[in-house]
Amino acid sequence: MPEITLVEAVTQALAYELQADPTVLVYGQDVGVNGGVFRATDGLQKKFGRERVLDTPLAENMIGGIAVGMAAMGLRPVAEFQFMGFIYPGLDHILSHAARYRNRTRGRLSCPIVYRAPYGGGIHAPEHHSESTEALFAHIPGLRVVVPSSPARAYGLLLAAIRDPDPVVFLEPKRIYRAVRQEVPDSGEALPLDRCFVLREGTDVTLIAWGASLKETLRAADKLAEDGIEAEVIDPATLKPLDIHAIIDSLEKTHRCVVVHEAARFGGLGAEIIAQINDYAFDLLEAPVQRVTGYDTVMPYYRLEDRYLPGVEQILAAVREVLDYPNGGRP
Amino acid sequence: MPEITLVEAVTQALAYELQADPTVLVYGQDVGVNGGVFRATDGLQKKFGRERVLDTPLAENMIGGIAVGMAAMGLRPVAEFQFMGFIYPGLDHILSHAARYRNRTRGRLSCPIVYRAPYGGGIHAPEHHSESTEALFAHIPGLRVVVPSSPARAYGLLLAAIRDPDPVVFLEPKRIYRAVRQEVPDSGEALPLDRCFVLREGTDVTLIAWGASLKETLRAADKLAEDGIEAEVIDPATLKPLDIHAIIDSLEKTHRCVVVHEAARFGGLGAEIIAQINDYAFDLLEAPVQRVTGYDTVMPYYRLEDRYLPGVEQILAAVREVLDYPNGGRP
Amino acid sequence: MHKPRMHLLASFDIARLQYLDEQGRATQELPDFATPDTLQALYRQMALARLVDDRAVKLQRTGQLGTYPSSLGQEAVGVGVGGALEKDDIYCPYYRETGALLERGVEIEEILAIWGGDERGQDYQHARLDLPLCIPIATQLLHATGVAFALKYKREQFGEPPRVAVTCAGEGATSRGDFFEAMNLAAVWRLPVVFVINNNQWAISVPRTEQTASKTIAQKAIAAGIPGLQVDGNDVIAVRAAVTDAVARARNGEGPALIEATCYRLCDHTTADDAGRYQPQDEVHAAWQCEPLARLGNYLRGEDLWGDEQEGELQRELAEVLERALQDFAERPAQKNSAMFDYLYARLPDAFIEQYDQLVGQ
Amino acid sequence: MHKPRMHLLASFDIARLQYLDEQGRATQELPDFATPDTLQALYRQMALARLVDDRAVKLQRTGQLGTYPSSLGQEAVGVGVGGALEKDDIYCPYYRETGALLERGVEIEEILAIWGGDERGQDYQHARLDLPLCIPIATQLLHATGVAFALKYKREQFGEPPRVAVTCAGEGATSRGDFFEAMNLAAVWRLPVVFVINNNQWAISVPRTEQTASKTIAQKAIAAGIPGLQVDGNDVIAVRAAVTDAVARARNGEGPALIEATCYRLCDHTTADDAGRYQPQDEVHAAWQCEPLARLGNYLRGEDLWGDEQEGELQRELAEVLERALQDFAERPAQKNSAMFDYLYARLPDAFIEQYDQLVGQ
Ligand SMILES: Cc1ncc(C[n+]2csc(CCOP(=O)(O)OP(=O)(O)O)c2C)c(N)n1
Ligand SMILES: Cc1ncc(C[n+]2csc(CCOP(=O)(O)OP(=O)(O)O)c2C)c(N)n1
Ligand SMILES: [Mg+2]
Ligand SMILES: [Mg+2]
Repeated sequence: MPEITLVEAVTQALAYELQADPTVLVYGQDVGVNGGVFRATDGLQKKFGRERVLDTPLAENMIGGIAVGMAAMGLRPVAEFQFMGFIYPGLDHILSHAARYRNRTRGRLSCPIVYRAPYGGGIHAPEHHSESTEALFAHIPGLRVVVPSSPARAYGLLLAAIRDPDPVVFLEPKRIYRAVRQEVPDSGEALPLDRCFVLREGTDVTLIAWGASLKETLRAADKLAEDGIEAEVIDPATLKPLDIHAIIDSLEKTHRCVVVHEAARFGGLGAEIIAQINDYAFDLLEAPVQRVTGYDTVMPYYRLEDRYLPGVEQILAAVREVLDYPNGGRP
Repeated sequence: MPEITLVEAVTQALAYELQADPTVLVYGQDVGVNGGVFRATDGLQKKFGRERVLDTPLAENMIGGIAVGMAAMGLRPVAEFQFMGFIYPGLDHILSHAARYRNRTRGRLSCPIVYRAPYGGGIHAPEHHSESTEALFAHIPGLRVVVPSSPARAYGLLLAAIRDPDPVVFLEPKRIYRAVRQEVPDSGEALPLDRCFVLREGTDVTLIAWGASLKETLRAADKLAEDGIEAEVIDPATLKPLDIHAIIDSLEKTHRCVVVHEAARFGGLGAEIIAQINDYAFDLLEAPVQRVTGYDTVMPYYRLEDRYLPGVEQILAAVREVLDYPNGGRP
Repeated sequence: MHKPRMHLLASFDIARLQYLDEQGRATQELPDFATPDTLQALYRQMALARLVDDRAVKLQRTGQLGTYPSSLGQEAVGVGVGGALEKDDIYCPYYRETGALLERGVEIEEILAIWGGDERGQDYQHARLDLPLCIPIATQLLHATGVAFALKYKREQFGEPPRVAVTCAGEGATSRGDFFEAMNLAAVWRLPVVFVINNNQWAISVPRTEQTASKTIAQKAIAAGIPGLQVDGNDVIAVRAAVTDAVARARNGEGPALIEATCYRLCDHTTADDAGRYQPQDEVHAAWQCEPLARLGNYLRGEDLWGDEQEGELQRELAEVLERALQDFAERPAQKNSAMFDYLYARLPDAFIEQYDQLVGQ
Repeated sequence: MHKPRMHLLASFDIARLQYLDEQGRATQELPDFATPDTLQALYRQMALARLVDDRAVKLQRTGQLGTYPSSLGQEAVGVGVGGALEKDDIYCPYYRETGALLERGVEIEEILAIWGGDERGQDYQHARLDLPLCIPIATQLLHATGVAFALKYKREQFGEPPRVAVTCAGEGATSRGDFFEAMNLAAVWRLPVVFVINNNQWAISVPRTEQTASKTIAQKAIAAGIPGLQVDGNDVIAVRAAVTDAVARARNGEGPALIEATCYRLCDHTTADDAGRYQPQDEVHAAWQCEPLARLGNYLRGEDLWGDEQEGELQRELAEVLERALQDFAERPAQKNSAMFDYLYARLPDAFIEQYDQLVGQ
């Protein structure tokens, strides 16, 4: 079996579900003939026809809105926003309608939609092409927000997202679209949409990260291991609903935690994770949770983007903070 | 001096600044002839003319976008979204442009804009008229987010917002638009945009709330006082930038904290406040911070809205939790 | 600059359709559907809509309803449009839709429930696939376009019979991008959707002339390259005829169309509004001379198809219908607190069970 | 249904303007501004734009620039538009704007800096009030409308001289609501703004026919009730003439206009794209026969206003200009880390000082 990249796993999942379920369709800007600007839909139009894989005119509000009508009539649209930086005009329909249709009609109509978008920085792209605003979507009641971080998880989670009876915002970390290759059997097996993935077991500190930041986080864990520090690395993957209990389980062992994300810090999901740790594991913590995040600035043009993105060194520094925290400092 | 309501204080501030600064203008749906659906702009068009107080066609994306061009040319537009539930089509321009123009042009052009919107539930309005999504805006780098909770603060903060050289999202808690009357001298004196207001001093527990929720929070503090529990009540008012140090100062006294907000819990600003308490005051806390918030559901149609909004009883229960928390439970 | 020579690329005409003039006289031969029975039925439905509106406003005044948007004076648009669809077509309403909803079989008590703060009203017991009332202006136009896509898709992929989506919005909605994005996509994809604009001359306090500088709303169709037509929206026959025709074309694979129905909002915007602040009284007075119920009534009376006796009977019948509905509305048991979560997701994620329990325990 | 009688409400014509045909022959008397000097200057600017584009693509290939959007084949649009403004007018560009920016006095090294990942390029040292390049499609059209409002406001309130905002977007942008919202408001408020659409037939891989079903882009103006004109966008004289005329009318208080300039994208969408995957080669080949630089060159040569010698001299001069700019670009010192915060707010709020210190300490 050939090894595939994360973006190829996305294609594979789309192809599987287009094949398996005739109500599934894929649309967006340049997803058809061109196969998507990142090639995530490469070959799909040829295989499934122009009726099921459609190029749209250029209007994100439209892309967000038509899905509601399609889905209410029983289709399962998978809509692509070309970059997360262009999803905002679509937010109104996602928030005001897709996320609310089932609730509004007391279950009469529903919106099994997947809104896909490549997200995150680090590919030296122009302005607006490096957004990480998952927190905006995760705050919206009725939505699910999913971020895969490996080819296998991209495949399994995207299948689950398409099959889910409710709307899912599926954010693909484009910096690692082609970072690793993995064997991903085209089995059609979905992964659960409400469980964390423990990517590495450890007893000394819990590192939580998702998407492309896992690259640096896992690298930091490797470095820590060289010093005899065993980090547990958790990928929540489904940011909403968040499987906090897997995180608490880990804290039972480690008592120390660092959250890493590329998004701006203020109001980022790191905050929610810390708040839930506060809710459920206050007594477990031996040091304040550290956040290693993007700054509360606009993602800079690409010459400075590496200074913006959380790096291995910063993660290591944060781990040192939590490990060195003076014990029992509480009053 | 007559006593005025919060919404009248908004009008008074707008009138003051329209008078004082000829670059200030007010626009939005129904703000002119009709004086706004809540009368926040009552009489302004008559006084300042159709050139400075303008009714727009019905398009929130447009309302968000034109402000950028106006402000870049040196005007100070104050744009009204009729309800916060209709601000989302304007989010793209607020996030992608207003909040970034200064940064994008290295200071060459800037966006001194105020985006006003009535917000929050509790007035038995139709769907979409009761939104509290301040967290979406507070996550956006480059913005300020302000919520007044009294006539005097509405006046002083709105003046500050209009004079601020950067974009401000100014959310007016419509449930208390007419809840209290206060003498508010039309002095033109602004309040700082980065300081908490301590509304009540206390030593036993810190209650943090903003906007309309302060009504229940202050009432809860009164009840607690009857039982000899002295709550300190803090109104952050400028949710971003957040004056965390005033909160920490309070925790130095109280060691216990409850955050109250109407918005959905997951990813709400309660989380950020807890995260910053974790950052700066880990050792001060004697109990996990409690959140009393809206549920992670869509704000229900009005028959159930009182069940959705945080009430006095829930705040009292949360205070009891933090007060009764077993001391020194840390491992 | 001297005037340069230009090459003509394209020309467009915008026309208006009317069958009954302001006095209720036929201005041309009526369409085939305009049998006495149908016209009487249209009259009945408009009268019902007016009655429901009137009562709903009163219920609001006495605290039994929340904000309510009356459609007084605009009954011909709602009833004319609603009646132009086949049962299996899909209607995608905005919020000022009492006439159309009644035509579609939505129950009066469902309409009252919606405005009475109870989501269950949106769970139409008939018209199961029609979209719910839509509050954010113009957004339903894109939903309708998505619906039309689904209908076409299901026809092509699964051999389902041809169906059409019809949607309505106010003229204020035409200032929003959604309107153009919807028409544009529908045109490119040749979707079976009909866009109807209820041009009642006002968007809350903003008059038509401050909403747009275009001479007509119908001409906005030219931007998308689709047919645009204006109809006299106080003439239910014209509305019904134009929409029926556009629906037939859409069903036949000929693509979308835009219909502007001109009328006048003879009421406050909603019960939360006071139109006296901005509507010129002489304009309102003039508009009353054109209103749709009297117009059709005059025609029917002129043709001896209606008289005082029938009117009396009708009013008695409608009053009964309304009272029954009011009773049903009053007797609805309250929703449980848990309803907030019960329909949020198909299955409540574990992460929210704690909140659910807290809510239910309240 | 038998065909009903309709009443004609309005008629609209859409015309096209051209001065030079594909062979560079004048099809009518040229406008007054078309003196030999001006035409040679236009030729020079188009040649410069092409040269900069060409080099920028190469710089990207060698890792010295990020993604770059060439305007190969579209020089007449950029140069024709950019040159039609007065110095104090405000230009509101999209991203494919090398020609227009050069006309406006933006430095080559500023353009390179922008695409080279350095915000300082947007801090134009001339054209200080022109808007920055705009990446989110169509959004600049609303900014331009706001700019036009400000210009009108300042004229009326402060007696400033009449100025005009001009903005440009691709034909793909006309599918977005922003486009219509901007035109509609500009029309209602009679704002001095000119909307130019660079219709290069492609929006990345989506051809014009799948973008919209309207026969022309120009006719979309009818939706807003403003004048719409198509010009031959490979004819820099026509572009310059049409925009100049519209600008003059706007300055004169006659309101906004829409101009569609038809041309062809003779290059990949950006350096990140491979147009070979979707552009038909015969179409590209045919488009090369219409390209704007050769067209004006042919005209000038036909009129004995240009020859090989001048061409050689021009190329030498432009090469020098370019080399100087490249040197300036290469020699720019890097921005400090702190730049991320330095321009975020006018004064950095205390709440972010800790992050700032952390960043600077990195
Ligand atoms: C997106 C949005 N913005 C604002 C509102 C508030 N609002 C409700 S109705 C209305 C006017 C609508 O006018 P029009 O489209 O002409 O419809 P009409 O009410 O006249 O039938 C406004 C501004 C809203 N519901 N949605
Ligand atoms: C809002 C938005 N959506 C998507 C993109 C990605 N994108 C960049 S250019 C482009 C095509 C634009 O086509 P057109 O408007 O015709 O301009 P052209 O590039 O042809 O000059 C797209 C889809 C974007 N920049 N902004
Ligand atoms: Mg209206
Ligand atoms: Mg194009």
